[in-house]
Amino acid sequence: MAQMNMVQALNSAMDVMMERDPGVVILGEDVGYFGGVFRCTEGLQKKYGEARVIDAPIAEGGIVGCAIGMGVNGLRPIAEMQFADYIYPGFDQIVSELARLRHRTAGDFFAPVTIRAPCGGGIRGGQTHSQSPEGIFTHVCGLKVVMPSNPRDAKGLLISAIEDDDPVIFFEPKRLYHGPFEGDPEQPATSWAEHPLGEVPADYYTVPLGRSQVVREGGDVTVLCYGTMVHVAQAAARLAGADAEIVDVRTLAPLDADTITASVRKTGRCVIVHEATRFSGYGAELLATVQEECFYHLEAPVTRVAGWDTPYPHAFEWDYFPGPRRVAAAIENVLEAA
Amino acid sequence: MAQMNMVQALNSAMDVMMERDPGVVILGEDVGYFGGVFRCTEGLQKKYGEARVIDAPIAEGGIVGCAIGMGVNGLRPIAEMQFADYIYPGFDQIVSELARLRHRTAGDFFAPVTIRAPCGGGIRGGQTHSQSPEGIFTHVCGLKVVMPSNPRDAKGLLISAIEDDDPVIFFEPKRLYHGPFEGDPEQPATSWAEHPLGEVPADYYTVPLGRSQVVREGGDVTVLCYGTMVHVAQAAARLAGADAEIVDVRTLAPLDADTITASVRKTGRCVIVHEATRFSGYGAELLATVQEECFYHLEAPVTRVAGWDTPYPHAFEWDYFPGPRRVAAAIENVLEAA
Amino acid sequence: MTQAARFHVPHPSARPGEAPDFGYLRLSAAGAVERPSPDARVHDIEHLAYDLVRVLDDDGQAVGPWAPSISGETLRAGLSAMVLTRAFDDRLLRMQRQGKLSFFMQTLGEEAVSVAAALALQPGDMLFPHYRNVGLHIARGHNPVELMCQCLSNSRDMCKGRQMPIMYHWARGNIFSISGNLATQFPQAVGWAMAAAIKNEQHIAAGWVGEGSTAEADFHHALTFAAVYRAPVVLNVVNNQWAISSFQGFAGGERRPFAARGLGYGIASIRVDGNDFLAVFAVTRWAAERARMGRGATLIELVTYRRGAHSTSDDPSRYRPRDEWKAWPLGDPIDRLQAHLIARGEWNEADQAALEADRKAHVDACWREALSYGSMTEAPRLDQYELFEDVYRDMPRHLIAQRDALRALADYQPKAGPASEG
Amino acid sequence: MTQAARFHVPHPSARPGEAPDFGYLRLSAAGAVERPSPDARVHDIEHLAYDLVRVLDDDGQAVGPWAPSISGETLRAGLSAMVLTRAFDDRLLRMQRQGKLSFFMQTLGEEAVSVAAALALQPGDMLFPHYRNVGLHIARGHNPVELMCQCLSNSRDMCKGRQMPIMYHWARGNIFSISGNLATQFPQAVGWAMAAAIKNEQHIAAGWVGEGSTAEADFHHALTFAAVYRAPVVLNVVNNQWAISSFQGFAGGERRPFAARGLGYGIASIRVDGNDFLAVFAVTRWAAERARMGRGATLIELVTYRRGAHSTSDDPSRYRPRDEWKAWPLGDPIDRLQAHLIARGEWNEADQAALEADRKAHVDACWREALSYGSMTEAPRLDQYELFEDVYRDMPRHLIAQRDALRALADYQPKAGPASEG
Ligand SMILES: Cc1ncc(C[n+]2csc(CCOP(=O)(O)OP(=O)(O)O)c2C)c(N)n1
Ligand SMILES: Cc1ncc(C[n+]2csc(CCOP(=O)(O)OP(=O)(O)O)c2C)c(N)n1
Ligand SMILES: [Mg+2]
Ligand SMILES: [Mg+2]
Repeated sequence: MAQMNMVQALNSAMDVMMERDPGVVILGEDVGYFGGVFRCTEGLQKKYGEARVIDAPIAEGGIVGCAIGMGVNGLRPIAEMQFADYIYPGFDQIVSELARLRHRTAGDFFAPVTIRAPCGGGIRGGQTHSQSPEGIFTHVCGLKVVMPSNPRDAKGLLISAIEDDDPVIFFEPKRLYHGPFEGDPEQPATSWAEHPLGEVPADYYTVPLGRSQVVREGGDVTVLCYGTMVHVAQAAARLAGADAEIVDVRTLAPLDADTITASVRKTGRCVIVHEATRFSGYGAELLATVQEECFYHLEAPVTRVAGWDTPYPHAFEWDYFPGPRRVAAAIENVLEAA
Repeated sequence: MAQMNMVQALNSAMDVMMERDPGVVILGEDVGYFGGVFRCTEGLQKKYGEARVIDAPIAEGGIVGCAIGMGVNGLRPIAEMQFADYIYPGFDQIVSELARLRHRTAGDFFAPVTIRAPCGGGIRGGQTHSQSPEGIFTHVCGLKVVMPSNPRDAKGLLISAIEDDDPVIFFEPKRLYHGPFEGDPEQPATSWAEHPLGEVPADYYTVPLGRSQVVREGGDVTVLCYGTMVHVAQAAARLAGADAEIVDVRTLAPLDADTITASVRKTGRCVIVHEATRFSGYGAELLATVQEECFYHLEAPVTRVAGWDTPYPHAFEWDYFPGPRRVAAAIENVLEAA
Repeated sequence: MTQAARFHVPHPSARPGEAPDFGYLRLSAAGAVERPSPDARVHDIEHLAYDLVRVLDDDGQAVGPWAPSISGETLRAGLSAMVLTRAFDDRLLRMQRQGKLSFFMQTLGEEAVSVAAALALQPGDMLFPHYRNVGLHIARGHNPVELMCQCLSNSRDMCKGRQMPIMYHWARGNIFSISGNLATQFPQAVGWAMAAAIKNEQHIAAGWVGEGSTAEADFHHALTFAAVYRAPVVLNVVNNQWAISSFQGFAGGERRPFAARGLGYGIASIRVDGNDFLAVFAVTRWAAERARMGRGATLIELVTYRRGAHSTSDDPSRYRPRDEWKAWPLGDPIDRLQAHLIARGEWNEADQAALEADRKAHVDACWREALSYGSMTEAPRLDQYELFEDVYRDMPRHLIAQRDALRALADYQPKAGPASEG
Repeated sequence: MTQAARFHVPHPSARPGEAPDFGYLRLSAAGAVERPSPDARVHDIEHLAYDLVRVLDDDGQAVGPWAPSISGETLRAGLSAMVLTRAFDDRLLRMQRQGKLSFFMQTLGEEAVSVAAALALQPGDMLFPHYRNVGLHIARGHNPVELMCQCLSNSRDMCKGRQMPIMYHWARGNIFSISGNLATQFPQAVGWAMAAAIKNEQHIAAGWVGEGSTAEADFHHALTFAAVYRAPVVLNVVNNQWAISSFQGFAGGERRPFAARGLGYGIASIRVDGNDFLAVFAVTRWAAERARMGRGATLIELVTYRRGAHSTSDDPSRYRPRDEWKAWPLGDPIDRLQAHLIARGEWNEADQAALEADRKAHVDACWREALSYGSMTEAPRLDQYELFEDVYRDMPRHLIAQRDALRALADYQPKAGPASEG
């Protein structure tokens, strides 16, 4: 077992898969010689050559379009978007092509493309380096959408994504690249080196897509969260003094409704947390699922805590970020209700 | 009062606004000489000239990008997407630019662009002429999202959209262009000519953005819907024999939560209907809002009826379409619950 | 409101009621354009983007350096495929008018664009067509019955009823699926070609878009990526002068041929008479050879004319002279190849009549067979629950639940209404 | 795994540890390129996309037909603005290193690109910059204090703390807002210009993108729309050789200059020495004149070199020779303009020293003033509830509720934790 941060874990996932499968290629801006602006592909071009770790023109639409063609020709491309905020120029290729190719050809063609995109804020990135657009992609049938919250899951999920024959949008909470983050910027930064989930097998293993994970068992309230918010939720539960059951959703689509509903049926209360804007976001789907499937178990309204419905600000990101105090207040509210 | 179908009503809205405000221009594929593939801009180029009703290259991203520049330079552009399914190449300009320009410049710049896009199925259009992508846009803060269900609202809302200083995505349910449609393709087509909501003032008037409309009062259950589904819901209520209160949401963002919650608080039951795919769609937000604000009034789980989570099929569109039987079954279920 | 002075608006050369005028086309005489070696430097062959490669002269002779050495057999195969394409086109158009098909798009007049290219490429080369390339299928031997079944959305529809008519694909025949969203296939073709190069395989890719679609982002993406990685791909722009109601000037074709776009990227670019079977064949061969030898992509502009309506939903008489096509200076691809075969002494009018009758009869037989597999509305039909398949490789829980809900709905008896309604 | 044979991968001329090599640049001698009339037909001036317009020779003389008639006063204003731009750049870089700014991007070495263009255009012309164009602001007289306040996200930040440093705008000065998403401003500039033409107003627009950003869709959109409507716009590509770690070959610049992209659309295209103040001035004037007279857009490629890191988050020594810039053959824009003024007899070394000292002192004073308005972390700060403003013109109900919720949170006392945590 090696100790890895999330960047290293992702790098290791790609390394392992490139070693095992000559069809795995990487494509993206600055991913080759340089190793990526977040260094996730460091060393891979040197190891696997310029024809497999490919520096690309700055054109996300072209990157996705070419990746689809490569996938159709038998490769397993991993396309890196430099920031999730820059995925939109590739949106048409993702939504109109990648997501629906298998369906429209009745299975005769498909493209097993994985799109990696660093998401989320807390790095003073302002409106164009902080977004969490997962809720836009979870609405697109045919896509799988994943967001890990720790190095061990990140590697195992990324390997699963690469091996999956369906397209996967793989969001990486960049605030977690180098350490867990409980949402308080005043606290000293912690690193994955001391964290049990920073213990990552050096070899091949998978964490299956489509399975959520209960990261803390509890009886009072279920907190549904993913990515950075998994850590924030833990801090919030402590702040609120609540015996919370915390579920790391991990695969956002298709959703592991069983794990979620089992938990809410047990606790009778639920708080949903994400960093993305609230209105019409993915949290609404989680809430809807919980409401539909656990209505008769609910003792209080299911509550969402999310980014405000504004662009992600630069200066006031800690007022924007749904931090532990905001989540704790919601937990307390839900616990006090009726 | 003239009798108009929805195409004529939209045409009239643009005509009225072009007459009143020389800054109003129209830009889109085939909108000029030809008058648009759905004929919504027919006659306008002849009347207002080629510099105000502008045939555009087939590049939705370019159309939106140029419209933003025009808006910044004091015009009020109306950009037509030929089908809502083809809005995605313009997605980056809409999400990253149009939606956030006012915020990122603290109000110093803005672009009052209206984007019209025919949406929805029921016309044998298959996966690329049938989509209802409203749920993707309602998640983008800074945008207003509108979908009318009848000619009178269509004209009044479009005039409001054009006059609005914020960007508006204006979805037009193309299945309603020529007549109301209750969801049964076997029934003879009806026309707006005999419908009270086909009576449309010839002159300027507005229907305000941000206000939903109770189109049928009832005490048993609230049905939240918009676009084509407003008519389907009425047929469904009859089928189910339910005294349903039917709310035409009309403006999807920002949402008129007051009207909706008032109704659900009264009826205690709620069915949400849309044609878009269900998972992570706009219906989830409606459901979340209702659950959060009416929890203690709910007597049964709020239920969604929506397009299946598959691409819109060509041959089996009536199996796909959330028609009156499917909605009626949901209404009955909700009435029987608890 | 007067026309603003500095706002230029392109105008087609003729509108309804006016006399057709193709004077804007830059034509070269047959045989007049030189043929460089396929490994020529782009710099040395820029003129090819402005000239018009033509092989067949007015007498049906193949002239000049581009005249390919091509067997009579291949020519007859090409002629046959073009005739079949046209018979197919004609039949399905009529069937759409009779309500058998929900929609159709013709290829009329553009047969050489597809058929000649298909014959010039190798069967293992991967084709990324747009919707007016059915000739690729026919030339590669895709059974018309299968194409018709797609158009009928019947029990044998390769798309299982999921796509509108004409959105064919053929995995075994190496022809990719057609998308509703314009131009998306262009960078996909480049990516396929890049993959072939990465895997050190010899096959190349070819893609097609209409001239109107060159305005889309994906045209630019394709050219950029093809240029940067020198991808072995042939990128075709079918300039049929119209994009629904918009003439080619609205895509930026007023001042430069579309072929010229390639030059700025350093991509070899050729403009060719798209109604000249031999010229299309020769230019495609040249481009394929160039790609196979590692010299990268070629952008080919095929100058042709969309003779029919845009689609069965369109009425072109609203925006262009009703018989504009009669003034088209580059003739008809079938007539011209026929004239050539006759000039070669390998064909005569009787052969042509026999071929046309035979292909028509074949189409009729295919149509009858296709109908026997049902249609969108008549049995045998596909199982409607198929629509839940292939969203993912394995059906996830929520789709199983939705499929079951649709099943259950069949038995639902509404409280207050007839079971049949809705 | 060996490199596939037909998969071409661009390589920069030198990597870390190797000797810099700019041999790939096609240079023209100063004064060597002819200057056509601004209403020349594109067809007749294609060479301008391949040549390199240069005015200043090695002796600081302005030579050749592009040498503009320009007053000593304007030149000194340009020199002063460039010196101020550099002093500003240097100061803010150091302040970022000291933690006063969260982020910064330098303009070092690219001052002429912005300053000469700003002086060549009219104040009413609308500018759509990219992030390395701060010289536009400085040349137009935007108070550096305001720019600094933006970078500090302080109480006077024009963006109200919403944008990262350097994302300036200046509505009164007709300079548009900078976006994080590359190239989006390019079609916006075209749309602005179209609107000017539609309204029959005489002002034109100008836009800038980096050469790496030309691969984005919006570059193509801008050129297409500019060509179709002959929009009065000047479209600038700043080719500073690098896009973060990717050299210009990855945007397709290996075989053709970026200026050549314009030709395929029929747009006048010129390649110019971006470090030659006079050449940039002359070419911009030419393009603006062309636009104003209704001849449409010009694409200008400005050949320059990104001397600094991409941003304060970047370390260029990982991907290029550490002192590659020293081998840059086109010199430094400030040195060259200074030499010219000296050669004209209107300047001397003492003047230069005085100017530099003065501009540096000015920057110091501005910085002190800016700091007095606070910073991201130090008072005076903006009101954090401002973040809910300007999402819409009028704040909708749900945002009022969210703002109030944030307000209420200030008083929240967690059950089990210190009120201050989180
Ligand atoms: C992204 C997108 N935008 C718009 C359309 C609508 N549309 C379908 S065909 C067409 C015209 C295409 O013209 P061209 O590329 O010249 O091909 P042609 O029909 O002439 O063969 C348009 C605008 C579409 N299918 N996709
Ligand atoms: C749509 C988008 N994709 C990627 C990025 C990340 N990014 C920021 S700057 C940059 C390089 C741009 O290079 P160039 O256009 O040459 O400008 P330069 O930095 O050299 O001035 C990249 C890839 C972005 N900002 N936007
Ligand atoms: Mg066309
Ligand atoms: Mg650059």
